[in-house]
Amino acid sequence: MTDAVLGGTGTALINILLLAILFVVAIAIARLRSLFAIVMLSGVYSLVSAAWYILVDAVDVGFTEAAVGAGMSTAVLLAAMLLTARTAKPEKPFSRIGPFIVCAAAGIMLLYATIDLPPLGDPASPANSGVGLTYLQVNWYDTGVPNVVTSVLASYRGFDTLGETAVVFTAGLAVVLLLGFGERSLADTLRRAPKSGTRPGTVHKDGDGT
Amino acid sequence: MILESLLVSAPEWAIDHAPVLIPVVPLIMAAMLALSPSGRLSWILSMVATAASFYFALLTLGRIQSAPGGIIEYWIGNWDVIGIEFRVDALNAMILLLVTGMGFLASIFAWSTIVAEVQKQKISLFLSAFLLCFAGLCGVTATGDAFNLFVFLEISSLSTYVLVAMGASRDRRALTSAFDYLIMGTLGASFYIIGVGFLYAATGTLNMAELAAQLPALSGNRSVQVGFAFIIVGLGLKAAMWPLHQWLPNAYAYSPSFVTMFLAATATKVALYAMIRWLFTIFNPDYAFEQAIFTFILAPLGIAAMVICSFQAVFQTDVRRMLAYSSVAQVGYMILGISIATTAGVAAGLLHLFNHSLIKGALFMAIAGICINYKGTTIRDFAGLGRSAPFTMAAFAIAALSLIGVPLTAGFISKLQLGYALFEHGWWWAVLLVVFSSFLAVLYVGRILQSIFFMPPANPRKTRKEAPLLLLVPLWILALANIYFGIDANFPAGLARDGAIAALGLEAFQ
Amino acid sequence: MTPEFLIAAALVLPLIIAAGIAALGKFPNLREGVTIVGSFALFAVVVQLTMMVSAGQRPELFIGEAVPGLAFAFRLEPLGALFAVVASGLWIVNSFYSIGYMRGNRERNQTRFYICFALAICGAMGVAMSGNLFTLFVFYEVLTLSTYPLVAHKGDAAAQRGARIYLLTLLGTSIGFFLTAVMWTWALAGQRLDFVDGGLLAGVAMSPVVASALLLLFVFGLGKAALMPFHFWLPNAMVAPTPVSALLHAVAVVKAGVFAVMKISVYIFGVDLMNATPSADFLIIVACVTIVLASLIAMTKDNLKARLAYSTIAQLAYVTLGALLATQAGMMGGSLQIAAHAAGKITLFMCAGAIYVATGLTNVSDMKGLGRKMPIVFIAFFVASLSIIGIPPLAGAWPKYELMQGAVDGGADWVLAVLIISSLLNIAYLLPIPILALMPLPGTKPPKEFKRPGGAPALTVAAPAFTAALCVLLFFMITPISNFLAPAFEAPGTLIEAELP
Amino acid sequence: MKGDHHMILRVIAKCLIPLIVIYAFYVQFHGEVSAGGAFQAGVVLAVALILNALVFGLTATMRAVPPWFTRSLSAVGVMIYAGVGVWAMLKGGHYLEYQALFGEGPGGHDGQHAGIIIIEVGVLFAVSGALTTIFYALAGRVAEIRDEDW
Repeated sequence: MTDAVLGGTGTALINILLLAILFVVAIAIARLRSLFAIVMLSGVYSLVSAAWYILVDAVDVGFTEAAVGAGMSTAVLLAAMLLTARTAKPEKPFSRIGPFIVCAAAGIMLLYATIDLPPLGDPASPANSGVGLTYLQVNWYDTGVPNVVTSVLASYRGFDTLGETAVVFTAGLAVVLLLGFGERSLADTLRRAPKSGTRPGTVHKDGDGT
Repeated sequence: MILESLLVSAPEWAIDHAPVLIPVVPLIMAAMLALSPSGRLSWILSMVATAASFYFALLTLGRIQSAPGGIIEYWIGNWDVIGIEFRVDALNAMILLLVTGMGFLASIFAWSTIVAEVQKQKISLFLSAFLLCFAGLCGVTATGDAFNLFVFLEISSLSTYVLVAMGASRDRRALTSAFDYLIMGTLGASFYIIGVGFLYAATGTLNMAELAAQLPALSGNRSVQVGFAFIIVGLGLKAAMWPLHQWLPNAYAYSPSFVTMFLAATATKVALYAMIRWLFTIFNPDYAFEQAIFTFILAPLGIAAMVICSFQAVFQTDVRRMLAYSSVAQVGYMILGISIATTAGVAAGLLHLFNHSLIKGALFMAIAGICINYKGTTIRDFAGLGRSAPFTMAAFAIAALSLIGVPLTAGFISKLQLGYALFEHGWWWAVLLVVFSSFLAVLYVGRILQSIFFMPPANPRKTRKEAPLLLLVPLWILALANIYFGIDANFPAGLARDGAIAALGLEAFQ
Repeated sequence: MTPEFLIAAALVLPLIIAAGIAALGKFPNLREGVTIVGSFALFAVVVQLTMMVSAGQRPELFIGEAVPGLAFAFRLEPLGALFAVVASGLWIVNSFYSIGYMRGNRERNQTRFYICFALAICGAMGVAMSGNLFTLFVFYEVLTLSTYPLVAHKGDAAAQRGARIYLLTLLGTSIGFFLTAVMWTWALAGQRLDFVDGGLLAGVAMSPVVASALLLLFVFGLGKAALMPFHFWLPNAMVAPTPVSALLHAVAVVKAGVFAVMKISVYIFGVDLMNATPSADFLIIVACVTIVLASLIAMTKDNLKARLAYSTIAQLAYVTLGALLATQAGMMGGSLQIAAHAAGKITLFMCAGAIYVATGLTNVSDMKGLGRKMPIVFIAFFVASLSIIGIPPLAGAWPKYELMQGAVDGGADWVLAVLIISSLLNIAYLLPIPILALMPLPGTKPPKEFKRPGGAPALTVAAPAFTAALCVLLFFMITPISNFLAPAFEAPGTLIEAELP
Repeated sequence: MKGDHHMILRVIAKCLIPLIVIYAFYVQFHGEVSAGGAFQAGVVLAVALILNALVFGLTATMRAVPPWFTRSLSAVGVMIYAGVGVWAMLKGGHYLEYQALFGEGPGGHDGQHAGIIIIEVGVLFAVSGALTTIFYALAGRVAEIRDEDW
């Protein structure tokens, strides 16, 4: 990493610190048995990585990571945790040898690949001089949108975004298909304790939505 | 020919936009189905969507064939060069036709098995998931952009996981197998995207054609090599390439019978297509490291799949599991064909891909027909069904013979072509292994057929219970296609040859 | 009628017959009528085609290509014509016989039986007329699959086991070896599979090792030829009803195997290449071992059909032997054996079937003295035995003579001894049966009464009598037959080129 | 339940939720200029709803925003997005060619702006709908979460 881009040893130290935190949290997640702690730690992981993304000038990614990873995922994971036990079963020793080997191999390959990667932020690197540069050059004329990220996401590569929207939709669909609509328990709750002012009838009607 | 008359009669917009409409129509329809009030309406709409995709795939193919060696480039959003491209040549036109055709047949027969296996209020959403999966597969096949491929791969994978898990109402093990599949599939997708990331870092583009143009200069680049490895492993997972196939037998055995049929006929084929695209079009097989991979990694893996999984299939008691192992073995044939990297070899692999789709589609469709009326899919449960459901089982038998590679069936032609290609390449020992694996196929298919036609029923059934007509029609279409393409294989073989030429980037010669 | 039409008719007629049988399954008399009329029609077509061949024509039919290079092509030449005449002619006889046998035995699923029979004949016709290896292979497998239900006809455990062995052996050898050999040939011959006069591979440069391996693949891949060690399906298939055994042994199946060996050695390898191929000598030894061993085993079998089955293995190894000797006389002998053995063996099997229908007996040792009650059957048996042994004036004499000639020409004098030993063994295992039946030793217990009132049905007696007469007739027709066959073994380019229209 | 010992939580939440929603819309519509966009906005919107559910109870939330609505919202979002593409196609452009929406030549930006805003609305719908649906489905499986369970 060139100092010219990241601006001095201070930033480098913060970089190292953040990555170290990430590493420790990841190890802790792998070692822990309590699901609640794991969920919380994964929230921490997301938050730290969001901070790190911002540090490497990927503000959009950082924002998304904070919203989805730290916010949404944690909430959903907590909700999912309620449906199951609170601790993971202890695993047999050596049952993780296979995954470990896969991880190690993938890690070694990643390290090997980084040898030939261009330095971060290198203006001459292919990623910055290829189609990325073109976007910066033609964006204003083409779209009139000041934020290039938005015009790339929504216009130049809008089809990808359509696909990702479909992915999110699929995820919702998948959960509904597997777990039901969540309306049955609502109906149950209403039936068990009909408070004043509730209108169970509407809920039942709504519940038959499909 | 039919294609030409279709082209003439089609409106201009349909011809122009055909490539992109293939995935978009089912995608929109999938969203609409989530709002549909009745399951039956959803079913009809899903048929309309798949039929439309099939129509557009035919148009695309017609456009490709009317200009030999032609490529359709469709820039989405009309952003030339900097946007996302749909790029269809002879190779993916063939796969598109296959996927949409099988999807259409699957959606026809869907109704009769879904009502039996899926809760009533979930039918619409189930079909919506099916259409998403279908759209995803079409998108993977049609796109010319490495990242866009990933997006569509995710759409199809996510919906596949839930479709597999929907078998839980019949057998709870569907849930664990779907979870296994999810883990493996996500791993595959992550590997793929890591690989694409490296390539982007090295080239600065995501467009496949542009990648192909830039990569030759970068063949010694380590991140390109690692990216290549990650992509192939990721796609290999999706394609159930041995030994990355562990998810497949359970997923096939426990998912709803409709899903098994659709997946067996399309999903692994599309992943294999993507692999061919990467191996040949984007990376050039002339690279030294790729040559070595072909000979020393792909070919042994293909052979291992062929032999080992055929062996495993022989010892299965559940018919669906047996056929699932057989699928892995058949993927081995295709990979073996691909690994010799000659036009004949790739064409043989593609032809086998096409035929195998017809074969497995018919087999699993017949099994679905059995699942409607009879419980259980072990070989013992199939005893005597030749008398109880003669039409279903006759079609099953035709497809089973095609799986073995009996003459006058489609499977024979593709195995013969594969053998030719191997002999031409000088790999006579591989032919012996292909033949040995075929013999194993005789054994395991023979076990099922004998049980069906020559064993007394396990518990005598008084009434004849044929599968419903809605199922029999597409089933027999597939069975007859197996015979027809075994006698006159010019159409699929022509597609496969053109596809191989397109994949290898040779000038089209006709 | 054009030759194309005739060939198409020969292939399609059995299918039409099968369809007719299926449609008329409810009316047995009509159904059998279709079989009989159809078999005569087929025979007429084949005879007409044969006349064309004997006039020097080579009727051809090109249907189309499955994929480029894999053509469904048919071309009739003398060898194929001979096989076609034998198969279609004996189908007539066998049809009459089947009617008597199946009805006399009150077999079930008769409609399926006749349909599969017709399909098997279709396969045999395709094998006989095939114009390239691909077509040959396709119809070879059609024959395998269509005869599987016939072998499994009874449906009990033994029949299923026999049928399974039958199917696995034939499919296994054909897919394992034959198909490999076909693909290899395609690669060697420059993407061609046609049967060419003088041999497709004749001009191809290849090492003796490759040629040897290819020949081994072909000969063992044609599992129907029942060369040891791939002979065991044949005795196991004797669980089938007798008309099926006749079909297997005499009409189509084993015949198709040895015919294919002959055809491949003549039209794919060619005489010169065969002589230059080292493994041919090894295969000659295998054939000789098969001849002697199978005869010896036949002597130990008390079950009549088992004995006849081993006899077939031995006798049809003659054809393979003739093909492998690769001399004109040897090949001629092998080809003649196809016809001669067909007439003889079908007689023997039909006699065995007649005995079974009448008395239910299957063992040789129970048949002593039975000839007094069934004289025609046993006289026919006697005549056919003599023919198989090779005693003039019966058909079996010529092939043995020609084979001996061929062995001497080919410099394999020791084969003479094998042939003589084989004949002696034939005498030992065949002749005692009719002789002891017709002239039982004093003190033999008189045979049991007929199981079926009235003895064997008339059709099951008339058919073997007819074929026994055929054995005699063939002896005297040897000149036209060998003249007819001769062009097949002539050197290429001389005779045939000249006579082509 | 013995008294409301989540008083502080409820009061703060009551203040926060509208702010979160407003922030979501800010992110949504300011995405053209600064970081963020419809994806993030959708998530934030869903989070607001989830916070509501956690603090005021799932039943109340479901009554306010019923599950059928969130589910349909997500489907409608996808349809809006894909529909813009079809609209462009009907106008004679390529799929998703915003330039063609109003038939502008190169350099004209109305189509781009309109197209981007509409598809962002689609994304917002799809993401917030899908995420809320997921939460409903998960949380709806069990009865109301009691304090002791945490």
